Amino acid sequence: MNLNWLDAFLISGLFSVVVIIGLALLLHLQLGLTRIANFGVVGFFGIGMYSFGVLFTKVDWPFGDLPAFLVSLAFGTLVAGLSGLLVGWLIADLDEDGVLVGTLGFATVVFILATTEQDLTGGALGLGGLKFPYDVGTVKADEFLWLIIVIIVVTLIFLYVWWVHRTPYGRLLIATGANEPLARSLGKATFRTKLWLFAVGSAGMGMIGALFGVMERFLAPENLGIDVTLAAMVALVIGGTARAWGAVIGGFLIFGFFDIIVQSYIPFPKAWYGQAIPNAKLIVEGLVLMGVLLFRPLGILGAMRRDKLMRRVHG
Amino acid sequence: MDLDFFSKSIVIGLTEHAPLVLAAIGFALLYRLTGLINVAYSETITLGAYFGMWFNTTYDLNFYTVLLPAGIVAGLISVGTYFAVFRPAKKLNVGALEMIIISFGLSIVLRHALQFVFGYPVRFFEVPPPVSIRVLGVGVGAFRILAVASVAAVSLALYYFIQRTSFGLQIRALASDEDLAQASGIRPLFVTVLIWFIAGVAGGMAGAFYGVSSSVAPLLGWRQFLFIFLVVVVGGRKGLGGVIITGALTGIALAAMTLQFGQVLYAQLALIVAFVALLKWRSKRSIETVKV
Amino acid sequence: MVSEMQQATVTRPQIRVQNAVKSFSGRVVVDIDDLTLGDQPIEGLIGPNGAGKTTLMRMIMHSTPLDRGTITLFNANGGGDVVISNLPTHWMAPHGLVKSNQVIMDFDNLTILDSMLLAVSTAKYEQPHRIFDEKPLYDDNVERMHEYMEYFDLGDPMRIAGSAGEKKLLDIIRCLLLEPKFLMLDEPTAGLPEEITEKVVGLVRKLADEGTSVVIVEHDLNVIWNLCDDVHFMAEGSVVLRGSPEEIRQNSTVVEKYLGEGHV
Amino acid sequence: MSETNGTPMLEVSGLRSGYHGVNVLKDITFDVGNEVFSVLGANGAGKTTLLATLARLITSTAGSITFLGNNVTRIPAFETAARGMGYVPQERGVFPDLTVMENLNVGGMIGERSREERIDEVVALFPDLGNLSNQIAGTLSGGESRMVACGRALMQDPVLLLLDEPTAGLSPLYVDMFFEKIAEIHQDKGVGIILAEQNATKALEVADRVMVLSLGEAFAVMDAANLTTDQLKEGYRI
Repeated sequence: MNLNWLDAFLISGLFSVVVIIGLALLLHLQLGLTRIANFGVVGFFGIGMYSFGVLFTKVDWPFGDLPAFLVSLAFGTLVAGLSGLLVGWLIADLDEDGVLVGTLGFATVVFILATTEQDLTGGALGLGGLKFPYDVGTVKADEFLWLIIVIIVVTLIFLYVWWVHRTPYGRLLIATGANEPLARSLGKATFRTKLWLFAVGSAGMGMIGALFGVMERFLAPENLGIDVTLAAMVALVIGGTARAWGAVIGGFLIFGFFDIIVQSYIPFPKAWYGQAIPNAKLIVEGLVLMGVLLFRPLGILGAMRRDKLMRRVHG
Repeated sequence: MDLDFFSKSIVIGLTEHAPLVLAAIGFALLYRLTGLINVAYSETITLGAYFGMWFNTTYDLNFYTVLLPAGIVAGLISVGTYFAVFRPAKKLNVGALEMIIISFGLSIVLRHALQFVFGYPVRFFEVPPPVSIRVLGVGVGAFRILAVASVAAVSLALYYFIQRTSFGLQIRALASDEDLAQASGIRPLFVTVLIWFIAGVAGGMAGAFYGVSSSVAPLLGWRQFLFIFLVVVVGGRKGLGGVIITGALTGIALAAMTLQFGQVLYAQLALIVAFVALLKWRSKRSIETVKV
Repeated sequence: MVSEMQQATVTRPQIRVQNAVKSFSGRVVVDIDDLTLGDQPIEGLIGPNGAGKTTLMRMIMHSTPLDRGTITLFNANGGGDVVISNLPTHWMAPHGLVKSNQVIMDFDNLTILDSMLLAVSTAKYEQPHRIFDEKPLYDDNVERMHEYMEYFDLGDPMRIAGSAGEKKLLDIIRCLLLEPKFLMLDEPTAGLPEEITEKVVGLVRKLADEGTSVVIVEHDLNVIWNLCDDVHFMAEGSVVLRGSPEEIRQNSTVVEKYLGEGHV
Repeated sequence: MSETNGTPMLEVSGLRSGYHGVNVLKDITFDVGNEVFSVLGANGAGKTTLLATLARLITSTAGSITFLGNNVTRIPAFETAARGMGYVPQERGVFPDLTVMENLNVGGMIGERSREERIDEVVALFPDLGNLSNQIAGTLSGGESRMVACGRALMQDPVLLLLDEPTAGLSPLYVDMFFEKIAEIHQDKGVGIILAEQNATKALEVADRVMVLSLGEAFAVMDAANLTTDQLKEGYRI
């Protein structure tokens, strides 16, 4: 039945939109609030994905899938968090060029390791054997349940990010991004703040990477291209860097359009889906990124409006 | 480690990575003058490779005949991106951080637009099969030697242009202190356009060299970008001379580590780690006046 | 030895600068043998352009690192003595040492209320996992913040400071909210309307009466003459004279440094 | 108002200017002929802002600047430089990465006379520069770099030279030398000079007319000879 086929695409389309929104939300804390341009999103995403995948598939677990999965997930998250701590330490007192070099360099290092460490990662051939930690019958049902789980996780991330705007911590992040020397003179340990920001954000990105890996079932270095970073950045920038909803709106707008509507509902010739459409998608992403930053730098949602927020919280 | 290892590293390093020096010079000009980290510079390199390949295969021209035209086209496109994107961005008071992201977006657009124009398969230059000669006991293609010589010549010409001519003086004055340069009568627009053009020409030629020594693909420039950037950030403090020396040393180090580890990726890995560590160490030492 | 003696007689927080040197690209900007700030409640720091006043204050805050030398804060928060020239900038405020800014500085996007809450908040509230701390922070400090808002007639605090004067004032308020024991003001009245200047001056006097040591750098010398108990005169990187405002004003060296010889 | 040769070189009226949203200059009006015109005032009075605004490096918020009969209030800095305005800023008067000779050559990019001729003149004025020609300007001492900055501006063959505290922080020997040179530049080359100074005594020795700035306002504009010490003290708020 045709409807069945359509649903499978809808699941995978929605899944990728949700994953991108999750990454964009975490990037919002770094780029939107603290104004650190993390170009290594895919590195943290990837290191979480591979750490999880290797532990999950290479270890002969004495207990069932679910505990094994949870332990591996925790491991992937932890490794990503620790690398976030390391990268954060490297770049926290560097300027924009240093941040670009450091984060981009980290993403490249992760890509290189995924390719060279064949014993662990399967190298360029890839790493198979990942599976859902449950079985509810059909593959489609499994995938659908996984989508729901990931939606729940990303919703929790959203709630955290949304709530951070209403905490002293969020205020400190904004202050650090707006004027770091001034924040420091008010007694704020901005270096340590950035360090922990990177640790927490990267752990989250790593966890999303692990969840993504399960849906993919097969990990390959191609998953670690710069287009992941680009996607998170575009979703965030188009929706609005200054507000928590920005990542959600941007993600649905641009990736909802490409990954769901174009993939499933517009009858382009079959041949186009191979290269022309992915290519066009990237061009549009790049153009959107430039256009928004030039003409509406704060994205669709616009400025932060702390005045309204404060009135709601303390008014 | 014997003498053989060193001579091999030097010969391979210089021949394989000579374009790195040229590309780094172009990037350094932009970076030092405008303070701009132009991620889309990687596409200037790719463009040079594609246009060189296109002139070469379409008109059946010798590689050295297409080198300059490929560079000039890349230079013109570089100027075009300045007028289309970076100048408006500066007028709109876009911040330094947003500027990087904009150039990142431009880089993606150009890269994939190239795919549309030139098609998806990997392309190649049509050059005669290499004749091997021995240098310091290491066999190298004669063409590569010629390529190194021409990269050296172009680099020196650029160096001379920047350091010794009146245009070069204007460029350096503007880079040194923009306000004072304007108060001394230097026209910033003219000089800026000149810089974007020269940077583009250098990048385009580097791209043609990269392309002819392997293949021409959309990711050609992007794959080199991190290393170019590292060379410029680490070596660029002492002017173009520092960039040239750091570039050459980086090439040799890459070759030596590739020989040692047997894998070019490990060499790259070690290099990235070393350079980032160096930057960190340098920032620790030079915490200067913060305006509070 | 000297420090022990001083400790014994200290009544209010003091800063002692010893052998402190700072040079930029070979040019010595500050070179101070031994300078104690904070003997008197309010001290002024004046001098012609390039005398090194702002650099000295930045050195004390350690936002400009010293080439060499020691700076000690006596009677810091908690009562002890701290060598602050070894500490990073963000440790100054917790020790009770605070400085306002010469140029206008503000946080984009943060409202006046945000700025105040940022100042009163401490590190324990500001951790990634502390997500329910906004209410307690606000409730604990609302009265203190209200006092300032009313005194300066700030109006609605849930808006972003607009004019340059308002931002300047907010900068000073942030400093005061940190409850400084030693307060440095770098040109506090530049860009402020007259009546606000008077209010700031009044508040600074009150603060000084309550035991805070205040050091002021100011271009408008009338402010210095009227407000300070003691004036340090800096020229060419070191303090060359010290005395009451009247003494300094009459002193021929001061007039000479400002106006040149022949106008004495 | 004293005699200036015919129409003034520079007419400034109702000028307001500043940065970071603060109006440093409040409604300044004066004119300058072919003379040495001193702008006096304590720190923070707005001398630097005034000169940078005249050189078109800071955009004024109100008022007009007329240079050699043309309104230059809105034209770019390199254009005023080409029309004959030389500017020596207070601190960063040299290109630190360039050698002394290159610094001079940058100044020599505009104007018609041969560069060699002009360099000879500048070296004749400041003989020390002859020995320093290959030194990097960033490594010079304060006095030396001030000479390079003046030399660079003179290479432009200016008709009006803006000097922002050329002797601040220099030793007395250098100070005396600079004031001699300022008088020489005006008398021998016929260049009009606007001299921002805090050191009133020295400035008044060379100035024809004087303006005292007090917290951004023109406290007095008059012949240098008529200015009294009391007026000065009031302007400086001492």
